[in-house]
Amino acid sequence: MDFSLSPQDWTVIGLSLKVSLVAVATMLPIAFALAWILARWRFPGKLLLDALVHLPLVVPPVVTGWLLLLLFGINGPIGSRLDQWFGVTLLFRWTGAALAAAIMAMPLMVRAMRLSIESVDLRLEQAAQTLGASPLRRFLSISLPLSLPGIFAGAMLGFARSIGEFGATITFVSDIPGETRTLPIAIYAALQVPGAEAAVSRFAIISVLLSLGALLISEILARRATRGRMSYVL
Amino acid sequence: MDFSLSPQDWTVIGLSLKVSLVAVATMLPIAFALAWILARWRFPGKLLLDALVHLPLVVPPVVTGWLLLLLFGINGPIGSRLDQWFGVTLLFRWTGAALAAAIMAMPLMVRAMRLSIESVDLRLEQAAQTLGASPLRRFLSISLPLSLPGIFAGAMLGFARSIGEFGATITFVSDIPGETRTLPIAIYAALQVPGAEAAVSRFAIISVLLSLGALLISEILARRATRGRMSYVL
Amino acid sequence: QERGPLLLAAASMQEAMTAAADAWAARGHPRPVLSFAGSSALARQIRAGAPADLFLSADEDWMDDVEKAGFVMRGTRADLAGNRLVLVRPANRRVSLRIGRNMPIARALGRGRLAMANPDSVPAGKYGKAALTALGVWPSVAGKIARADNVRAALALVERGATPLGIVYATDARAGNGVAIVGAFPPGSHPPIRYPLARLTGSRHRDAEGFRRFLLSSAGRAILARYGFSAP
Amino acid sequence: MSFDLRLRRRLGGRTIALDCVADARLIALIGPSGVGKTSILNMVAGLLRPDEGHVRIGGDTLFDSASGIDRPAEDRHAGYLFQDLRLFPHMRVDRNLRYGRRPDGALSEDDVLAFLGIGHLLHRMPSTLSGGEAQRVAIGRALLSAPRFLLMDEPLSGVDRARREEILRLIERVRDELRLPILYVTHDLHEAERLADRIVEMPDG
Amino acid sequence: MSFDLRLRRRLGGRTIALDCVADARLIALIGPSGVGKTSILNMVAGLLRPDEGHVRIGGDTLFDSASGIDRPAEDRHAGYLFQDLRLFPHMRVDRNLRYGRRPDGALSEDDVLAFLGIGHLLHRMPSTLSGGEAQRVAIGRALLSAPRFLLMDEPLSGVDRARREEILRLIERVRDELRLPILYVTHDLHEAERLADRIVEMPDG
Ligand SMILES: Nc1ncnc2c1ncn2[C@@H]1O[C@H](COP(=O)(O)OP(=O)(O)OP(=O)(O)O)[C@@H](O)[C@H]1O
Ligand SMILES: Nc1ncnc2c1ncn2[C@@H]1O[C@H](COP(=O)(O)OP(=O)(O)OP(=O)(O)O)[C@@H](O)[C@H]1O
Ligand code: MOO
Ligand SMILES: [Mg+2]
Ligand SMILES: [Mg+2]
Repeated sequence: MDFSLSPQDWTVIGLSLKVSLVAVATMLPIAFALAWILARWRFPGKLLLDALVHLPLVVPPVVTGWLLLLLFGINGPIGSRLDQWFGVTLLFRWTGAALAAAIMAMPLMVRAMRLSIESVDLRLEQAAQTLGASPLRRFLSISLPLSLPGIFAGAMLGFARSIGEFGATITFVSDIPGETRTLPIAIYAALQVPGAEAAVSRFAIISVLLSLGALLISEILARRATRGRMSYVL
Repeated sequence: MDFSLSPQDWTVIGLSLKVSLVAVATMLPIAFALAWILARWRFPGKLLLDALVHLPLVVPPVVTGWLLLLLFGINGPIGSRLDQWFGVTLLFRWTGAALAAAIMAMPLMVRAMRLSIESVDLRLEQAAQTLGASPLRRFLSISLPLSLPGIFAGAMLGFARSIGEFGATITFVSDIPGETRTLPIAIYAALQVPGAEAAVSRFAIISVLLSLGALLISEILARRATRGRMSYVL
Repeated sequence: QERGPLLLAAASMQEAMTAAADAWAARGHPRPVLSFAGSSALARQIRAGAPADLFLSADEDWMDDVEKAGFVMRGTRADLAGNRLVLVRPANRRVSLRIGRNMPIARALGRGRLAMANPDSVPAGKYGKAALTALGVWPSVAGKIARADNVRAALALVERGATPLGIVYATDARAGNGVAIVGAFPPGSHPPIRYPLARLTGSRHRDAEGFRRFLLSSAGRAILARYGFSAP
Repeated sequence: MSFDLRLRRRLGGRTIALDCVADARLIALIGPSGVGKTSILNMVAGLLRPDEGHVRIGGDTLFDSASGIDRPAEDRHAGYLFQDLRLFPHMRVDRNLRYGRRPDGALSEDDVLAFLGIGHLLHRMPSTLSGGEAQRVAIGRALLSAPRFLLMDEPLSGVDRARREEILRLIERVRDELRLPILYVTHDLHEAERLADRIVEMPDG
Repeated sequence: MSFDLRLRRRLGGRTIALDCVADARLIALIGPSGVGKTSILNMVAGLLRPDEGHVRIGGDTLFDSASGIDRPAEDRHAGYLFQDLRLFPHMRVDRNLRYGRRPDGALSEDDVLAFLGIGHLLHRMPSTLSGGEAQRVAIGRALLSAPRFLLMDEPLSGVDRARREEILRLIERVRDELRLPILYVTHDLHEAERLADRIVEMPDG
């Protein structure tokens, strides 16, 4: 297989990275907030919120893209306001691709974080409280670091999902070389041509390598963050 | 919106449920074994296995479907043997759809379970060991029940993902009414017909309702399974 | 009740083939089983040994590919239908543009984009690019394309007002509720659009050949015409 | 009155109650296992809400069901040594010790480290500590939080004889020099008699 | 020889070692906090691998680095009361108690429940137990596992005076009637003197 990459290929890779990183970075705090609410709060509409968070997982990506188009399109309820007030449009922009990737990654990120938050021992937060720690400090010094495994897992899942996101992206922001042509979109285009298996494989391998790198980084970070904590006298 | 369902609609719903349930049920033990290995074992190729597990998340679904086609096609390395030895083919069969759904759900299931397994306190397993419990009994009575939150979360994520799976399914087993036409594929078909927004919305809402049901069940089971365990003196 | 032969057909043929299958069943034959997906996916499934009887492709390249791989039964390949390429706009937006050489399409687009299927890979996009090139306007719009993964997605972009113009098949624009046709591309501006039909070597169904002939008969072609397809 | 406690709370089918007004520097709370000693400390600390009653310590009203006062735990400035220690598993010993430190702490860190004999453990993670080491670190954390009063739940359990004496002397110093009111749970009558100027026996309810 | 222990293990920069051959029914292990008492019990139980040495109890060789014997913990039939208890958090008290029960148990369940005073707790989850209640349940779980010998890490910590006496009597019965070898960690010299026929003081290394 020929592995020399053209300048266009590099553009695709760079764009994929940019879109995925921005998607994960933006979604991280939102997903954590959602995970926190779902893990800790009790309120009437909770199951509904939970369902809403899962929505992008359940509904086929193309439909999600189509809903994004309805909401964020020029005439959509959000898109028209973004345009009027800020002169911003997400349509056909890499920011739109990042939005689509973030939405698709959300359920995975929330679930992983929620699992970790739920396994934090509340008695430790009580101890911090008697030591005078404000809710914010308790959060930053106890809950947040103790849920790091879930945060790393969530970020990793979200990044992998973003790198692989296709259906919602192409439906929402189409395939604009240099702007929204991410790896999966390039792969799909190659799949439409008979005999382009080599190009497909090349891009697929690049996707895998990118995620392998992310996996490696997240594992290292997670190990560093939890080092010592679990070393029982074995 | 007209919500009366035709017999074909019911077939689609029943098939989607069958495919998703079989996918989750089959993948559950496999995913748990993988999660266990990734959480507990240490071996040279571990990161590679980890990457392999994430693969279906990273690679666009259509590529996964294509790889399944290569592997399980009549001339594929697995498909040809299945055919020779058992006279079984997955092509164009609901079993193939279930396979595709299971593969796509795998990374989500493994990650959730792994998070839970990693948070099981090893000292409890040691205690069980001194009480004479064999590895199997330790697993069944300690590790397994203590990782139930992750198992439920994983099953739920997997089910939701299966209900929404489209790209790999249509690429691998196509769209055969009554055999492989699941909800997302029916949605896709409806999207091809001008002005079928009503049908699309109807199917999308059904998908959401199915997952809402699954969510409800998994939350109830999870709550029942962990009841009492977390009730610190608050 | 017996299952009919299995027809793999391009997604854009969904309505027409459903009607044709119904008509064939009405003549007392077992109803054919229809499977719709993108032509590329279907061609790959055939090459993987999928047990199907007939293949109706939206794209000659993919039929060539399947034929070269030896999956087409000799002497059964024939063009079933043709189609035309049209320029569409959102129904609620006026565009004054006449299709012709050096038409001011770039100006009509303004800051907007032209929605079409991927001009490098998807058939509808390839035809569209050929037509725009023949009319001498491709260079002026090449940087303004919104490439969709199939014709329907391009149509959806126009329907939603995301782009002021789009290129789709006449059959897509016909019933699309949110779009209006600006004009049709002259037939000479692009290679003829053909939908080849063939029986596959793995076909065992005794009714497959009958259904194939029915589709190619005048009764079959009449059904296709009802859905906007032209003669090949 | 350094202590004015009147607490009542139903918990799992039984009622836990305490009535105690005393101008004592150190009250020892004794009573059979399960009678509710830890629950009383939790109520005083603000971690368990009494069904009714009040908590006044050193003239400060921390809780009063009648007037609706309920100061959150973080504003009560309790130095609470938990029966189950609750060291933060993700922080080294030094960060655990410093977690509650306020600028107006009357006890010097060096003093506390020396008395408790934990100076050599500062860079260890809690999971590597022995039982008695963890116990002493937890005592240190409570003392270093510049508390207004102390809640100590069996502070000497797991501590060896030699250390025991030093820790007792440290507690006496806190009681006498810093004059911090102390609520002290123990099962050891000797300990109670040595330290307390008031022993409250919680009756088996 | 009921006990023939020779253990050596490096742990976090120090060496933990014990040499002890004795035909005692109950050995009390005493020594300052952090000296390695819990680590010794873990080595005898098979949870911590000695760097070298051997473990023979009642004639059974459980570990011998020279001949490569290392019986897994589940085959050593230790009745181990952990310093940190380790009750199974997802099982009610009764399931915790029955977890290690073997058909050849010499102690009757009723006896143990009565002596420990935990009959009323059978349907509770461990997280709702008080400190002393949890301690007694953990003792019960170790006793009911039909052990060949007992490892008890500060069994009376957190137990109130009244129960203390009963539990001490129960341990004496186990020692005298069932003749189970017992390795007993405590900080209380009285306890050690009352129970042990051999007191081993681990020196501060
Ligand atoms: N969630 C609960 N459900 C039922 N009973 C509970 C619950 N929480 C606590 N209890 C009971 O409340 C009583 C008081 O517990 P507490 O921990 O205050 O006892 P204690 O006096 O500190 O005992 P110890 O000396 O053993 O530590 C105990 O009998 C305990 O079992
Ligand atoms: N992972 C580790 N890293 C460094 N030191 C460790 C580790 N695990 C245990 N230790 C040290 O080993 C020593 C022995 O611990 P052990 O728990 O056996 O003590 P102990 O005699 O039972 O003490 P106590 O009476 O306080 O329970 C302690 O100093 C402890 O801090
Ligand atoms: O689905 Mo097609 O192959 O663009 O008609
Ligand atoms: Mg208590
Ligand atoms: Mg110890």
